[in-house]
Amino acid sequence: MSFIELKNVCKQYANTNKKAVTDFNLKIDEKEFIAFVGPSGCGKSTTLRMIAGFEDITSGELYIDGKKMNEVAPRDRGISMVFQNYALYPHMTVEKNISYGLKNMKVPADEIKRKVDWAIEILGLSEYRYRKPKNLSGGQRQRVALGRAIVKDQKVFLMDEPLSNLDAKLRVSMRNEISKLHRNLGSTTIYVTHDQVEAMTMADRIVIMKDGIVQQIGKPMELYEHPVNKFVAGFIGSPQMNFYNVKVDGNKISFTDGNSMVLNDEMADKLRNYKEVILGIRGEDIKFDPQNLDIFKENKQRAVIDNTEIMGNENNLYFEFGGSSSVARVSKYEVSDVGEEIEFVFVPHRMHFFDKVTEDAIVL
Amino acid sequence: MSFIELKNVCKQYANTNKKAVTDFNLKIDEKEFIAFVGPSGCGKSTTLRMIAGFEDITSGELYIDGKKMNEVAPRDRGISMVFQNYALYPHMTVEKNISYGLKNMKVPADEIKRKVDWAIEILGLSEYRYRKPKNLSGGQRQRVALGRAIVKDQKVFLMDEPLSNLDAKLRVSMRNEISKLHRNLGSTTIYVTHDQVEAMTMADRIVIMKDGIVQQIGKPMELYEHPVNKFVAGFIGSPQMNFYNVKVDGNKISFTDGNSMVLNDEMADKLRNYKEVILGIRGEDIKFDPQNLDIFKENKQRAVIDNTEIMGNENNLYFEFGGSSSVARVSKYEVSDVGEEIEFVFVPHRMHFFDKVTEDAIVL
Amino acid sequence: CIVLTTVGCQKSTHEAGSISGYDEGEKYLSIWVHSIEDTDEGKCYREAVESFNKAYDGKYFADIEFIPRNDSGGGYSDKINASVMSGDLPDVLTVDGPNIAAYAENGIIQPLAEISEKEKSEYLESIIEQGTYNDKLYALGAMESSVGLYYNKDILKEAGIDVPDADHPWTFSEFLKVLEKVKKVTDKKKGYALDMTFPVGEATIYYYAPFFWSNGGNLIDNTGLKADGVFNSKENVSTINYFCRLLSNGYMSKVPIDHLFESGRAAFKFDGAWEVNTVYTSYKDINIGVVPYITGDNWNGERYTPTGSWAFAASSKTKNIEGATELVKWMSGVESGKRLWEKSKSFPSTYKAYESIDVFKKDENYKELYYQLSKYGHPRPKTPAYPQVSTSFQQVLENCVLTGEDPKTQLDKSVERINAKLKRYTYK
Amino acid sequence: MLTRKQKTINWIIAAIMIVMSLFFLFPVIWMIANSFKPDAAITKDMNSIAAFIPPALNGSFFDNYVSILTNTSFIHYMLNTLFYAAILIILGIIVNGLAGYALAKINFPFKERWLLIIMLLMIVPMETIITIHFLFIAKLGLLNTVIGYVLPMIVNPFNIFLFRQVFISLPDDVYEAAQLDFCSPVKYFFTMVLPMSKSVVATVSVFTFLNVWNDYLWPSLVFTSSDLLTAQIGLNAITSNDNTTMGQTLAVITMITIPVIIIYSLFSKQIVEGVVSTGSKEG
Amino acid sequence: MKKKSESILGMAFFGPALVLLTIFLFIPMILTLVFSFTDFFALNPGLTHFVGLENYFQVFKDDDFRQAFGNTVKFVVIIVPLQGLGALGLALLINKVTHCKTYFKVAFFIPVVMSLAVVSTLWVQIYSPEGILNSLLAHIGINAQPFINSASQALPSIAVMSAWQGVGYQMIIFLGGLQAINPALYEAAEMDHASGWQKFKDITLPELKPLCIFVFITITIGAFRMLVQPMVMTGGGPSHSTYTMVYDIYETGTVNWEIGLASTMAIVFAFFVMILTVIQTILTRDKEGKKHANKKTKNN
Ligand SMILES: Nc1ncnc2c1ncn2[C@@H]1O[C@H](COP(=O)(O)OP(=O)(O)OP(=O)(O)O)[C@@H](O)[C@H]1O
Ligand SMILES: Nc1ncnc2c1ncn2[C@@H]1O[C@H](COP(=O)(O)OP(=O)(O)OP(=O)(O)O)[C@@H](O)[C@H]1O
Ligand SMILES: [Mg+2]
Ligand SMILES: [Mg+2]
Repeated sequence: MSFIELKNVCKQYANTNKKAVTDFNLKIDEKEFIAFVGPSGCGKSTTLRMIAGFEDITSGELYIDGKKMNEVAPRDRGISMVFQNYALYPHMTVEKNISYGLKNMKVPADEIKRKVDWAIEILGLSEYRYRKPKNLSGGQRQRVALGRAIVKDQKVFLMDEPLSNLDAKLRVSMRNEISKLHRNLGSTTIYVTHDQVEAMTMADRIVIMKDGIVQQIGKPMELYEHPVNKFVAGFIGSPQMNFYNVKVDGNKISFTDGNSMVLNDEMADKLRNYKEVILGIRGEDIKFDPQNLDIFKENKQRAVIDNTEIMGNENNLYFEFGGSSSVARVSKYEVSDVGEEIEFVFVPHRMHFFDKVTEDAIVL
Repeated sequence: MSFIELKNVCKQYANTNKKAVTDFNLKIDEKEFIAFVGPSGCGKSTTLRMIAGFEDITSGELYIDGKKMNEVAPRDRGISMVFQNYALYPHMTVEKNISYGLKNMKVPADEIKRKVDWAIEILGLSEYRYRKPKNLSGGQRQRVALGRAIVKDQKVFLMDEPLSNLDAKLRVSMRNEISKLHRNLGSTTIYVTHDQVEAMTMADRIVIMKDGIVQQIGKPMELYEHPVNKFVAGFIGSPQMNFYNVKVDGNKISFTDGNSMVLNDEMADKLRNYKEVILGIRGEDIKFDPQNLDIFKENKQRAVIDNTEIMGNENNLYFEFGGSSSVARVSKYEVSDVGEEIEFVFVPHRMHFFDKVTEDAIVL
Repeated sequence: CIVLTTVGCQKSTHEAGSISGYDEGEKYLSIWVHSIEDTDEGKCYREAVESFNKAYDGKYFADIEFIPRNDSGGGYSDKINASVMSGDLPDVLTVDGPNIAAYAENGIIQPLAEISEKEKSEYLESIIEQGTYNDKLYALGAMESSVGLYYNKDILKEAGIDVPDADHPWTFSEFLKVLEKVKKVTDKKKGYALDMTFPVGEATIYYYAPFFWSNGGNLIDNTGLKADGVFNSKENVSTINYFCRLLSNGYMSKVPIDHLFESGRAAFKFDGAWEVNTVYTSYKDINIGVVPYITGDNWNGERYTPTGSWAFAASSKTKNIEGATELVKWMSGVESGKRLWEKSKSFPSTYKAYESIDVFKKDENYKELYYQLSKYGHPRPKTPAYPQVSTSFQQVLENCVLTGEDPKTQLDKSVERINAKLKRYTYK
Repeated sequence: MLTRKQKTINWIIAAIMIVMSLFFLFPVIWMIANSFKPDAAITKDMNSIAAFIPPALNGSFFDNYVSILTNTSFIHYMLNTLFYAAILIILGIIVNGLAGYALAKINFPFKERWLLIIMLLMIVPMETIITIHFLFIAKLGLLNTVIGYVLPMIVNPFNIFLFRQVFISLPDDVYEAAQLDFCSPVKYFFTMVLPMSKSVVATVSVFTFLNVWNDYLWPSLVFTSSDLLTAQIGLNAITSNDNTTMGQTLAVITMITIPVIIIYSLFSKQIVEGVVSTGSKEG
Repeated sequence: MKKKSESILGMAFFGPALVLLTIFLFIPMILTLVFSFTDFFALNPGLTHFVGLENYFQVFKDDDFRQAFGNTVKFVVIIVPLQGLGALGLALLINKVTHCKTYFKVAFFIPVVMSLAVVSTLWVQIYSPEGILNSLLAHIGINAQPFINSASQALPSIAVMSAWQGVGYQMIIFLGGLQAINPALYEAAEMDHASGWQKFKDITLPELKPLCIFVFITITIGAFRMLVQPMVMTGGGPSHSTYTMVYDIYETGTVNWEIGLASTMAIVFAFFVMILTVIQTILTRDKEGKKHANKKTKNN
């Protein structure tokens, strides 16, 4: 049996005429690390807060460890939470912040000490034990917030964008720390973020949402390789997948700027019933190397580079093609200059097709 | 002659006993795009603000277009600036924000209209023309700030972390927009950021600073491939370069955990005079593929993976090696699981060595 | 017109022609009054000045300024104080009766020019008395005031009490007996025999000083500069004890109750002359009468009843004392008094005025009040330390009667305070 | 989460609050209700709930108001007061605002010390120095003029401090941006600083208005011409007249209070913001 | 170059206020100080002498002034907790209320905007022996109280009325403080099993602490300056029980014309209030300083 279960959970805020979350269904196993991801305002925080008990569930059911939780007070749900801005108690020292919950739970003093020592130890906060939050750096505060959550031995761990206030470097390293901590503690974790990189790198499974509706639930690579619709395809991966409106004509597809490509038979077959589709291809599946150009030579295309981004280990090339701005991701050895004309191919079995109207993926 | 020149520029704030910027020397050509990059507090903003005229120059000289500018008021330096928090006029509409400077310059009304229309057009703000800043999203505000700067036809364009308040997706697309804008307008641009990715992807040349002192000035790939010291090497590139303290012993180097590698003769020769050095290697230069393992088989190493990050197009593998936590960057096809033991090699000509004391690069 | 004044058309220069009615050849006289033009009183002054200008056309021109005064006496007097310092006093100003001594002593006002005995005799004696300091006449009032002892005719009838005539007031002891009888009636009405309070401010000394005077005491000696042995005399102690008995016998309420008399729950009340008018207009079902103010047991006919009001005086700054005196006389004269009565029901200050007003002949209550005023009116103490005497008086009564402090100690303490203020004058 | 228990608690709180608010409003209600009654009725109703209920609408309903409005120029005084308030609001915002801005954002000699002095000045009770103001104004020959009335009231340490507290949190970069947009400091103050600080401007304006509206002492010293008098002076003169009835007194008080309540209600949101922004930064 | 032009600009902006401050505050204050060493008498300024510290001795000897000081302190002692806690309580309640927030904010603030004189006049009626309050008390079986007519009750009665009048202002400040508290703190405390009381004690109070100091000091200064209420309601009585320092200054100067003595009192008074302000600055300074330091490093 699953450990946390949401059944048709809906949320409508008072004074609004739109549901913030619609028919949310999810089963989470014990010890799983689940990420909720989606653009701002899609209902991630709302869902998390319903699980925590800070928002009423308008309709639907929530079970944790087999018990229905809809009417249970937050404190009694057996969860702990890491807040977006940490919500540390500003006038308490690091130690007090961490021990506050245990004290309120009437845990014996020596037990508290043991636990706090342990948390401070594994989070590397010994030096800051008696400091107050305002004298800590962002990363340190983040760790105190984690400490406060882990000492309480709760079965469920909720985090609402815990890294969004950190700078890029620190975010990368905290990501790694949280992942390890999760593996060590083994608590079931739900992690909210709007940053797909965080979701991809940390989660066992990702729930991707849009406008309060779940779009797809799956393992990171599943979402990356097999997005169920254009939204997911565009949301996951950086730089964004390139999209083109194309007309299907037998086994040929033609772009709005007149270029065309030949499809293999299998594809042509699947697209038989469509007149127009959206073609999606990731930057790294646009190839410039002689080898690939040679393999897929019948579909060779040309374009002029209008911007390049040098990332060190790889480069992004921007160019206009098929009626829209496109980006290709190439290794650092394949340097091109702005203005240069290049030849490239799309790797056929890496192409994604989406219904023009519903934007759902057309499974090949 | 160079367009902007800073000669031994220093800045010491009143009531401080340390220089915020020390001996800054830089020549910038017309139309160049220069990025100042470095960790927080290293003096980037200070330098930019001295160029803009918002801070006095303690010593040294500043020339713009051949004229000494030390004593010239900001408005008369022929610059325009994009601020970190945009600094939009909150009570004015988008249009008013953009036209305000022109009005104060007494530009004829029809000219103003033409320019504002143009800016609004190319920045895609037509829809928001009559909105006030508080009703705009971050990216839209960013574009208004750009609009305000570009209409004024100034020769120099200064930007202080203009993208730091945007979310990841938006940052990527604004990066591209600013690059293109720069290419179209051709104004000399100085761009301050603490994000090395921004600097790398946008700039013609990068000035990398630390503690008020310029570390290296160069083209992005120059910095990436040939960092002059450990600081630059570690700062540029993501994930960070892996560093190891190693002992040099003839043509062998040994790691603190006992592992060792054999150097080729040329390297061994350069390192002859050192007993201990710091070895640096980027994640993508740690190879797992059979081909490479075969080529460099004499230096094959082993480690256990303790965390993985799935990025979609590639993966990061974390493991303990050589006495420190290491990360390798592998293609998405090379998946490994946590706990698995792997074999890998360091690509020899991609290794960097730094003096243990000065941390300067040892040029091979 | 506000805008005009904003732009600074200030009135500090007084050129002939700059003010309408001020013609070449006329002497300019400025006059300040303590009331704003909006009030009935203010309107009377305005009219009086206009008639003066008409009467003295070609000779004098009086220019009136209205200076607001607030309940607690601020405003007008602040303005006088400040003007003394800045040297901007007008030619003629109004002064509250008890302040005449202080103003005269400190040279703020000067004696009026010679006034004939005949002219003097037109005024009530209390007015001349009030305006005289150190044997010189400084001020003449346009109005006079009085406090009556009112009674509720119905209640007294019920209690079976007859009232005495104007020259035979009840003595303290007689009044106690009266009250005892009356109390039986008023108790039934959940009221008190006597509606009497010791309000903060000027009213207390104004209402109750007569008790002291008629009981053989005084508040300050005739020079106005000596309080010791006068203010704390044993007569005064006994008077205070009389007040204490009024309270301890339950004839009066310890705390002030609004409209006790007007709502028919008290038999007697001490109040200003305006009370008659108030009852006539707002409480028509109360049957009000006036008895003579009560006296000490050994009283033998001296003046003792409350009087005093605002008067006109010539400031020491005036260079034209003749003109100023003319203006003072005009402002306080018969016509002025009649006007004030008509508009604001203030008692006039001249015999002629009373004669020409019907109610003082017909209405028994007003008649009674006028008789009391003209025959027995006694101005308040004339001393430059008057403010201190007044506050001390109020405090002594309050402390002794309501809080039960020892009268002698309280009086002695007050003497010290008064002396401290008098030091300035006795010193030289 | 709203459990049933919490819902009942909310109801109880609401009930308490309504009772409390009546406690804060009853004098006003009493005042308004009785301003329509003759004195005898006021005395009669005093001890019953009728004291809070206006009389039935009949011919004499507005008698108190009619007699005030016909016998006095009270309306004129109210208009005068409004006019003075308007002048003082404008001048006060300029003078105190500029000073507050200088103390918040511009470096000039002894700035910190000035600030401290301003804070100390906030505690000086005006009553104690008003006579000296009068002397000055008299010496300047400005008695009985609007200028004379306005001059000592313009500068207000409390308002300077209020402005400074709000301006200090204005972003510096907007000023820098404006500089690059060729905007002079003075222009910046009027076209940027004030519009960006609407709530404090509103707060200061309303407080200035209240000051002017409720002030008695100063106008009573400066003004003698009836044309210039203020509403409080009118109120005082009318109510201290022995012949004025209680009902008329209440009618005048009502007339003088209603504008204040209206103005406050209109700007209450900004005032709350303004007061909060100064208060919370002090600590 | 920047420094100098900035100084000029600063003085230009500060100048108008400075000129007016000098004329209408500094000079009067200095004059007050000078007068305090003289026997300046309003009715006869010509006869003014320098009397050294005599006025000061007299003031400290003066029973009235001592009583006024004692009364003022009593006012402060009653009002500060009453008004401060009242404001906090009201703010907490308003914060809890779900509907009609604006109504309550306006209702509680209305006494603040009314003129003190008007409010005092109204309350004289309320407190009168047969007034509204006593008839209310009668309904719940309490005997009529004398309130402002008794030496023992007058001062507390006026204090209550003053607290009633002013509480709205501090309430607004507290309300602002409450709304500035990060709601996530309460959620975090909920997760930490804190009870309602613990949340109040461990989050609300500490978060409001800097505000509390500010609020309590403003109330104290206001209470020290109390004049209009006793003047209108009791005239300082009964038996001087509501006579305040400022009242004494007023009477001495305006009614008794003793400007010299009144100036001395004013100086003594200002001194007391100043001490309070200094205490306030000390109590709040270190926080202010730190906050600023934080800001600076952040902004740059
Ligand atoms: N208290 C509220 N009352 C009414 N609507 C709300 C409330 N809180 C959130 N919403 C609305 O509900 C929707 C979902 O909000 P939610 O905060 O869950 O988004 P989110 O996915 O967490 O976004 P973000 O990444 O910006 O935090 C939004 O449209 C938001 O405007
Ligand atoms: N006004 C100031 N007074 C004193 N010191 C200052 C001031 N502004 C900046 N500094 C100091 O000067 C140094 C450089 O600051 P600067 O703002 O230039 O850094 P930065 O590189 O822009 O950093 P960031 O990325 O955080 O913006 C820092 O140590 C900072 O503390
Ligand atoms: Mg959220
Ligand atoms: Mg910076």
